[in-house]
Amino acid sequence: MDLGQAISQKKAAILGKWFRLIMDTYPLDASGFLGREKDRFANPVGYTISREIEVLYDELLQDMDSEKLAASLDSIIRIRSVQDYPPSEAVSFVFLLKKAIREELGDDISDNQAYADLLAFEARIDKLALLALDIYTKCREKIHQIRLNEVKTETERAFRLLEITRRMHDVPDAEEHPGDGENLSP
Amino acid sequence: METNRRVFLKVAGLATLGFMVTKPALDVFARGQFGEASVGEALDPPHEVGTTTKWGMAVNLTACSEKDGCTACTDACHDYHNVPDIDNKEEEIKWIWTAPYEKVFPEHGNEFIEDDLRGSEVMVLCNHCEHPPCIKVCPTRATWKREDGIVMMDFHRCIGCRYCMAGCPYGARSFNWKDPRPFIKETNPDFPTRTRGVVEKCNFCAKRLSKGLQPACVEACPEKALTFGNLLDDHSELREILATHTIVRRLPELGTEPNVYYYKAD
Amino acid sequence: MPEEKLKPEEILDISYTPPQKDWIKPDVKFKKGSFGYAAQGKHLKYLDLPNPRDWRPQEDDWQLPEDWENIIVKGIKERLGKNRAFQLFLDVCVRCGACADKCHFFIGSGDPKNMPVMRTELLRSVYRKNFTMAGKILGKLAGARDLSVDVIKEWYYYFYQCTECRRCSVFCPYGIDTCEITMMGRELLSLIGINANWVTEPVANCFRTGNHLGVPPHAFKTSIDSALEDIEDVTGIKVDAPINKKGAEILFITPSADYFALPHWYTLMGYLMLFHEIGLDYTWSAYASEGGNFGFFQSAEMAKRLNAKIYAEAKRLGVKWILGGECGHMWRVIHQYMDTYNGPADFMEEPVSPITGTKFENARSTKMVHICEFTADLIHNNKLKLDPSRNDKWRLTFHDSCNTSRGMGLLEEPRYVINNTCNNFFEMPDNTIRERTFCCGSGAGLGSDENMEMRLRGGFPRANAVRYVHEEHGVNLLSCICAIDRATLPPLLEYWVPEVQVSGVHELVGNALVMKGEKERTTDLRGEPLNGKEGQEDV
Amino acid sequence: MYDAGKIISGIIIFFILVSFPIWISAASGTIGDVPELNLPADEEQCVEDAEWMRANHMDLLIDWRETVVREGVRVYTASDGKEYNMSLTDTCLDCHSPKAEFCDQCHDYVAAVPNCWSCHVDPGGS
Amino acid sequence: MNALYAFFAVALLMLVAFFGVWGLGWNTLFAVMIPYAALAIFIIGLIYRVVKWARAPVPFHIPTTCGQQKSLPWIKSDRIESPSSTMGVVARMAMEILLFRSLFRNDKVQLEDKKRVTFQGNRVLWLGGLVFHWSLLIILFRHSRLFMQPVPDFMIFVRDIDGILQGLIPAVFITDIAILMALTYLFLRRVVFPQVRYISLPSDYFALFLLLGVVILGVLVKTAWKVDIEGVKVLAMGMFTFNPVVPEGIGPAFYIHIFLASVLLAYFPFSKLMHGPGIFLSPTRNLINNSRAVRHINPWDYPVKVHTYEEWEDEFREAIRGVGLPLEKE
Repeated sequence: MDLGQAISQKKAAILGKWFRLIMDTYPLDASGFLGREKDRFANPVGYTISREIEVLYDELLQDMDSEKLAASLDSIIRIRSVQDYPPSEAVSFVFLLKKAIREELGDDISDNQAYADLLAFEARIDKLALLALDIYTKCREKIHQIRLNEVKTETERAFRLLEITRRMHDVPDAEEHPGDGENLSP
Repeated sequence: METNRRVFLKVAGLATLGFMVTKPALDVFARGQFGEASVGEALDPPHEVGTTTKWGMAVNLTACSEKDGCTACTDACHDYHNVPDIDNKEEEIKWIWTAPYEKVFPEHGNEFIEDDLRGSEVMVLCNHCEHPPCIKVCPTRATWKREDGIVMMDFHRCIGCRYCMAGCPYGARSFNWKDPRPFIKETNPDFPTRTRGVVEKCNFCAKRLSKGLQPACVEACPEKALTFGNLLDDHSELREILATHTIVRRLPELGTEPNVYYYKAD
Repeated sequence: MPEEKLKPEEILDISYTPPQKDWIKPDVKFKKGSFGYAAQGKHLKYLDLPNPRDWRPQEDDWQLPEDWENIIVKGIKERLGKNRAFQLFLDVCVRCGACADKCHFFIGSGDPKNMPVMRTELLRSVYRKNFTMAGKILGKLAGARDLSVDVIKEWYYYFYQCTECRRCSVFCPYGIDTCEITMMGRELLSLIGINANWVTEPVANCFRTGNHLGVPPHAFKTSIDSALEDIEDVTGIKVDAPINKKGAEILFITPSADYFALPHWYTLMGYLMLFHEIGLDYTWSAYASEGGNFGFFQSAEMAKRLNAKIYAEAKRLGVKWILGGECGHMWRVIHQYMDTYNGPADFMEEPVSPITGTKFENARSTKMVHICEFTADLIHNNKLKLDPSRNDKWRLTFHDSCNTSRGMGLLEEPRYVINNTCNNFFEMPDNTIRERTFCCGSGAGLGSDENMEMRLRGGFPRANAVRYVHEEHGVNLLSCICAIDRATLPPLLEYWVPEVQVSGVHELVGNALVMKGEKERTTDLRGEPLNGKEGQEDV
Repeated sequence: MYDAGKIISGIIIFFILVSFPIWISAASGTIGDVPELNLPADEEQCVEDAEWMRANHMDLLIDWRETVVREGVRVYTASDGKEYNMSLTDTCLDCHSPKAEFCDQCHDYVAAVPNCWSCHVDPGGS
Repeated sequence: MNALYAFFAVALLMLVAFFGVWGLGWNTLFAVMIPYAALAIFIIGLIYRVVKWARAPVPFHIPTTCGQQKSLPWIKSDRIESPSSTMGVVARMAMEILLFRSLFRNDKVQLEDKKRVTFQGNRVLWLGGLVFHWSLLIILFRHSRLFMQPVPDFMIFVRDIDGILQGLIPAVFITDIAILMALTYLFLRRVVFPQVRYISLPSDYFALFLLLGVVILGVLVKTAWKVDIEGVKVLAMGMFTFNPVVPEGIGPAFYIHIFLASVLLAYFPFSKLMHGPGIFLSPTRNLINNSRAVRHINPWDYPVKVHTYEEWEDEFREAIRGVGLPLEKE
């Protein structure tokens, strides 16, 4: 049996393995919940990951449509980039697929041809990982931008307030009291 | 030797609890010089039971029909077994009863041959079939076939589902819709009554057989029309009758193979 | 963010199974993006709070007072005696875990200490050690632990990772409300000078100027006036907004963000237009210019101090009753606390709608009515002319705010208003709305920008449900009745579902309201063209 | 808000519930009564050791029932070698009739209601 | 680990009773004195704890509302989940206490994306909890026959219903099986589910093992190692008259059973088992959602420092005047 066939035939097993490996990157105590609870609203994290890795898997086997790949990667990485992960761990889930395949297909990778096929497939996974890094960076940039926006609106608001205040005379000193020109938005 | 049932109880009890208790420990808890292990030891080999026995009955249609309206066998049986007398077709209980010949043998359409029997009442009871349909449907195994051929009822186990009544093609089973005790004129303390929600029927007087007595109906018949005996005994009177007469059984086409036989006297 | 590139083998060289740690040993790292800055000394000083100083949570030395242990233990003891809920909730939890996966922070982060039961256990373990026999004797075996600086740090980290949303309390078989525990935890921390700046600074502002934003009276007036100008631009009608008017029938109180921030602003316009249209005899107050109450996120005492001005102002102005704007925790305080804090409000009258004559019997003691109750009553009595098609560009859903749904039970009124002012309304899935609604992830003083990652994490369950209705029904607007929601849901959705915007319910009312003598509207309150009216736009 | 009244009544209700057995027993005046068994005068030894029978007679009877009804075996050999007819009415009640003076004593006392008597007939009864 | 500590603790207790009775023959201690003491600790301890809770007031009115409030007459309010009357609260508490309403709420049955209906996991906890507690109650009911003379008919009725399977399997009660299954489930979920394992303390396991021990021994003395039930009742009734007679010839299993039960009773007031009485006092469940209609009094309320209007006006007088707003003092 050629490896491509094996990979598509054992899809369910490999995906299951991949999902469990990803869940293991969460604190041990949470993975039970994330992996078990199936409701997409009660457990959005587990649901999103299990749904999107299936799309990724299918694309890896077919034509690697980069838009579809990006969309699926985005759904997962968007979550992981706000969770407590350093960049390496946030995108490491892609590489876990290699581990899942090698563990599930152990016996099928017997001859040289199969091994060459495997390496070719893994090259695709590496591409995916690079894409993932791009997306991760974009997500982080987005977070910074949102933060900046928020600071900016606050500053704008503060300036507006200052402006109004300056128009008046005899207003209390801005330095000594709370509430003048340095507001935070509740 | 412990009885199977007791072993079962103990094992089941412990297994459900997930305990592995060794015998010595058990004995400490069981306490007493009197281990349960010794209860019921050295049982005698079973009396009267075994593959050498198969009970059957032959009914002499001619003799019986001569006394139409006679209820000796039914009375004897019902008195002995504390069968209540409920005067209501829907709720009545019967072990032995009578039915018109045409109803008992509906497939017999031979003119002339049976002319003498037409219109007469035939005594009927549980046929203790070779292949009883009633026992297959019982969910609690409350009714089963003994090795000696008797189709027995264990009233203790009966849960009143009445599947057996639906299964019996002869209508030999009755259901206690209400407490039977008020309807028993005189209670025979030798035999238990039944309680509401239990099915009952003829048991070939299993208790009397164990004492070496003939069934009550056989004993009571003034015409000696009933012959009871061991079908596996080549020399029994019963076998003799079967060998020398034309025999009919009820609804043979059903393949139940009744052990109650009917014949016409010579 | 570290920008260094990792080699593939380095990426692969990761231990995926974290060590199984016992929670009992405190262990907390203050990572950028997941905690709020500490309150500055000057604010503490202004509010007469203990141990004023400037300090940073990520530094080792938190500059606690000498006898801080005593203060905490005494603080716990005092609160045990003063609050049955606190004592009961510490005693009766059986750790069944029903609450565990109900917390949006746990769902979004997987951090086990974000399970409500664990959040409480952080405090409960200290309670055991100091107040129960088993804890004193058996120690760790009984789940007890010593008070240490690390425990305090853990408290700060996790008690400011709880939005006091009460979702766990809905599912707890004993009704244990982690909000109560978090409130006690924060009070205790405050005793030794540990406060979050995003709580304390607004509190100090509010104490001084009357509102969290620190808007002084003249700025307040200017702000309201510019809303009136905006309304004239849209409708051609000059609307009046009386401020500090004595003898008015009704005092209107709303959170300060409504008259200073976006998208709150459009909701403010909605209020003003509505009041004008029905000719309400009401007044704003520049002194009680805040409905929200960040004091509630610090301590009961602080909540009471800030809340006092509402009744004081109602009394001074001689109003008959008070009307309250759209806000979440403001209504928790008004509904469940205000009368207790600062009542009885016997100088006012039982609220009666001057337009419909409806008696608001449910507010007969507190004398304060929710704007949604008020508007729903108007609509029900056909007092408003509404054109829902003006909201046709919106396909909207409604986000129940935690406090109004679980601390008040205001569920149908806003829906009634929405259904009468909009044509395209879609509910989010059942287990994410009404009493089971998910928090925005930024309530209770967590909405600071430095805490952004934590907010995005905590708000994910909510955003996920929004994304669902966005994908299923093309929803493009999330409507809500909470000022914190309106402030923090836009960045949340910008990250998770950028296609969906946020509004207040009365913005929709303002859009749909057909006013007497208005010019033909070409834009909505946001100044964006109305559906199909693009061509006629001339300004 | 203490709700003292409600809590005190709650405690009282709890106390009444917990002590309910005492009141009901005291009210009936039978609190100290113990069963009195009418033991057969002419028989020294039950089928098995009396102490064992106290705890296990139900097992024995069920065992008899199964053996007789299902296996058709009617003779029981006791541990001392004596043989008995396995019959509730014939053997047990032979000594222990009427049941009211024996069986019912303890059964009523501990409210254990066997269903033997809904079918089996006590010859000494009524 | 935590489970092991608890297991050894319960095992130790069993050994103590076993050697106390079998080795040392201290039957009276285990059959009479310890139960007396345990009962006393239970009643006094429980009242002490409840009184301790009761001495702390409920300063604020904080029901968790799980449904529509009562506001406008034409809006249908949820009278139970957001109670507007005492009856509503009684109904809410009854549903909570008798049916575990909140646990049942857990999640709805839902149509998943793959169009199959899923029965959400945590209802199992509700079922396990409910089966356990109801079985325990019925078992206590059944035991009451040992403490009453005469035994009321409804107690016998409950027992008959519970024993309905006995027609087929003697000496087995439905609740015996049910409680064993429920306790096993409650234990297993603490071991199997990582997040529940994380939150579980030795005391959580201890309570479970103790209950399991009591139940298992209880089933054993009824099936495998039968005891003279009449003797037990004579003992129990004797305790009421302070004249207990320890029956002869009862095996250690019975003593272990009552010893563990005694430990459970004595442990009750000092443990999380107080959730039973506690639920009645829970302010998020037992208050009417009427806090805007009826004023709730905080008994320890005290005056606080506020920023008065006068102080405010003094501070901002010029600004107020500047925009033409009215002033109290010009």
